[in-house]
Amino acid sequence: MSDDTADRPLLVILRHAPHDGSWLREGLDVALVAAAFGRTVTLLFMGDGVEALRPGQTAGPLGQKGTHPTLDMLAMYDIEDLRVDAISLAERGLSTAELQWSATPVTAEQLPAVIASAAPVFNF
Amino acid sequence: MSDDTADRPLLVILRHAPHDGSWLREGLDVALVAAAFGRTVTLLFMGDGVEALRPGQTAGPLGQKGTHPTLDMLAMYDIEDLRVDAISLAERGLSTAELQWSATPVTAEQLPAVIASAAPVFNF
Amino acid sequence: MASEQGKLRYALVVLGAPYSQAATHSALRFGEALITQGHRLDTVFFYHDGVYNTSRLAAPPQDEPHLVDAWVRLANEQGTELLVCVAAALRRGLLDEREAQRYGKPAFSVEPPFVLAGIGQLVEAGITHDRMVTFAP
Amino acid sequence: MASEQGKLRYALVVLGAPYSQAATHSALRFGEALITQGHRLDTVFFYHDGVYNTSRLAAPPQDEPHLVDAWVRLANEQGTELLVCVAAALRRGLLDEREAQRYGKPAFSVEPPFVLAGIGQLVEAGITHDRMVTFAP
Amino acid sequence: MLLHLLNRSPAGSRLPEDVLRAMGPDDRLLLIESGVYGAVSPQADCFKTLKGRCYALQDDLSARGLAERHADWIIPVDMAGFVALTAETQRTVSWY
Amino acid sequence: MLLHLLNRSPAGSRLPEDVLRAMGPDDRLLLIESGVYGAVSPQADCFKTLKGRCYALQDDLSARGLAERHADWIIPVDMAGFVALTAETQRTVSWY
Repeated sequence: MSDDTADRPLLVILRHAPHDGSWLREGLDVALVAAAFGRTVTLLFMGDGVEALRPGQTAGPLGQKGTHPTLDMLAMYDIEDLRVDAISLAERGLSTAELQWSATPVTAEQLPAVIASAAPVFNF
Repeated sequence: MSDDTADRPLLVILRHAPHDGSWLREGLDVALVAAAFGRTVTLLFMGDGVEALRPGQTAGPLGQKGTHPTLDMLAMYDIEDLRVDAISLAERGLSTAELQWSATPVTAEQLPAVIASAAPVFNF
Repeated sequence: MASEQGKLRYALVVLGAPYSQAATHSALRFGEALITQGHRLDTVFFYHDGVYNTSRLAAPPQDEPHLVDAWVRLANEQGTELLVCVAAALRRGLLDEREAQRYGKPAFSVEPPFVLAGIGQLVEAGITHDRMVTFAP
Repeated sequence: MASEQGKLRYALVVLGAPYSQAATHSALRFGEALITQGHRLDTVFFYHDGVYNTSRLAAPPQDEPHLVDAWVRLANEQGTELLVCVAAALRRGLLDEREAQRYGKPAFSVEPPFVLAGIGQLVEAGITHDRMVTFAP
Repeated sequence: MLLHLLNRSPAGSRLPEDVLRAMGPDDRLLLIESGVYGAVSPQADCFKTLKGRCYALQDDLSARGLAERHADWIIPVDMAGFVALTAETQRTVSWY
Repeated sequence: MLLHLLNRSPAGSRLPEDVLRAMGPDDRLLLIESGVYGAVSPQADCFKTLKGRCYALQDDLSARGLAERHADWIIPVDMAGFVALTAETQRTVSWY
């Protein structure tokens, strides 16, 4: 095991938009499984991934499940540390106030530390 | 058949870089087959696709074929109308003079007509 | 030659893998809609990662759409030809019974109504149909 | 706990399909190089479109690298475990003999040394190996 | 007159610039899949020159929570409208 | 200290901006696959702040005709160098 992995939160970075194929769901699945194994999990929404937190999404056409039901399950899995890249939000005209789940904004100055302090890091 | 397809050149737009998976080769294959069927073919290199024309490329690691041998075959298939988006070239610090095959630069003003005058249009 | 008011013959080109990308969903919805609008879906050509749409072995969870079956249904209802680029398919492990024999493979993954085809048939689809619409990853 | 000077145990994660993307080529080269450098390649985990690397039916042209075989060679030489995410695989038509029976499929596409595995094994690989390197499309 | 399809968000990709350059003065643009993020301010600004001929697929807007969020000069179309756009134009070019 | 891998060209993608923001002051960046186009001027300019810790994979440069074209402050590494970078840093994060 890496020197200090056990003491750190496991980080899943989500950078793909909902309904954009299976990336977002496959990333969330890693987070849920890690949490079920008892790991402390941090989710970082970045790039198009911040769109996952936008309210009012629905299931996709042809009966594709959206990712909102999965996000609703996070608390049940004790995944409570949601972070969102502030610049990605601003670029998309979004503010933390309007997000459907509460997520802590991360400034550009804080971002490297969020990533460096976690292990392992999965980037989807 | 579309009203006037028979009188127009078939256009293949190539927007993917060499060695970036199979896009460039699969696009070129469409051009070669169309030419073998006797169609007049125009190739338009755009976006990262302009990198296909950069000199000095080699086969990829693990014995992947590069696309230069295929580009060398174009003349044999009577594919002689090579166009390259001037802005895509400039963004990558390339000039037409240094390209390994001669291609006609297309200005932003000319670009829509190149696309509108062709049929069918394949965009890879 | 079809008039723009009339019934148009469509070819769809699918370049994206199912489940991984949105291309398949969009193509299926568009295919259904054009039929509803009175046009004809004559041909679907699967190229690049689109060939992954054609595996008879796909086993999606029951609460998700079965995209391969959706193509089969469309073909059965409309007589749409479902063409799979053979060059793109073989290297990706998509082959029919005949190609499996030719390459000494112990099984095959593509069966009718999906038919292996050459790139020439993609070019032809672009030339002979009234409209060609591409759905990509 | 391994020192940084010592022999490290690596896990690779492959998220890209073979042929369509460069991820597989990079992962194979990196796998070979880390072994040459004296480290160990313990685990490769195939997820997302990476599961397409594992089809025993792939039939690439003879003048191109056979990427599935390259993984098999690596596993045989190094004892590397080749884990295929079962959830990602089933919907994409990648299943072993047991899953084929379970889902009533007439054939299977994944065989040893590729082994179907759960996402838990990806998480575990990230925790228990000294290094995890991801190759993506 | 051509119809152009775009399935990438302007926030993540430089592709929209290439598409705009490729479009003729009467050509139409339809945003689909993740492309519909380009229908929402501030990202929509890059398409402003296309006012009156810039469309977005209704289903894809709704699934992404954008049904009432898109710029007012973007024209939402349903699947039937998508088909009509391909029928009314001579050819469709897909950008991805 | 982390190693970041990037496989996208700055000319086509906005991803490099996100990667730069994610990197700590000692972190290293290795350009691989189409990412190596970012090693060549003018695209390399966006990585200039990483001078001394910005690498590009030699094999991928060569295959693309860039072996002698990259900016002089970009450090080419072979596959053994790639492995060494992953060994010398604590973790590797892949951006794509």
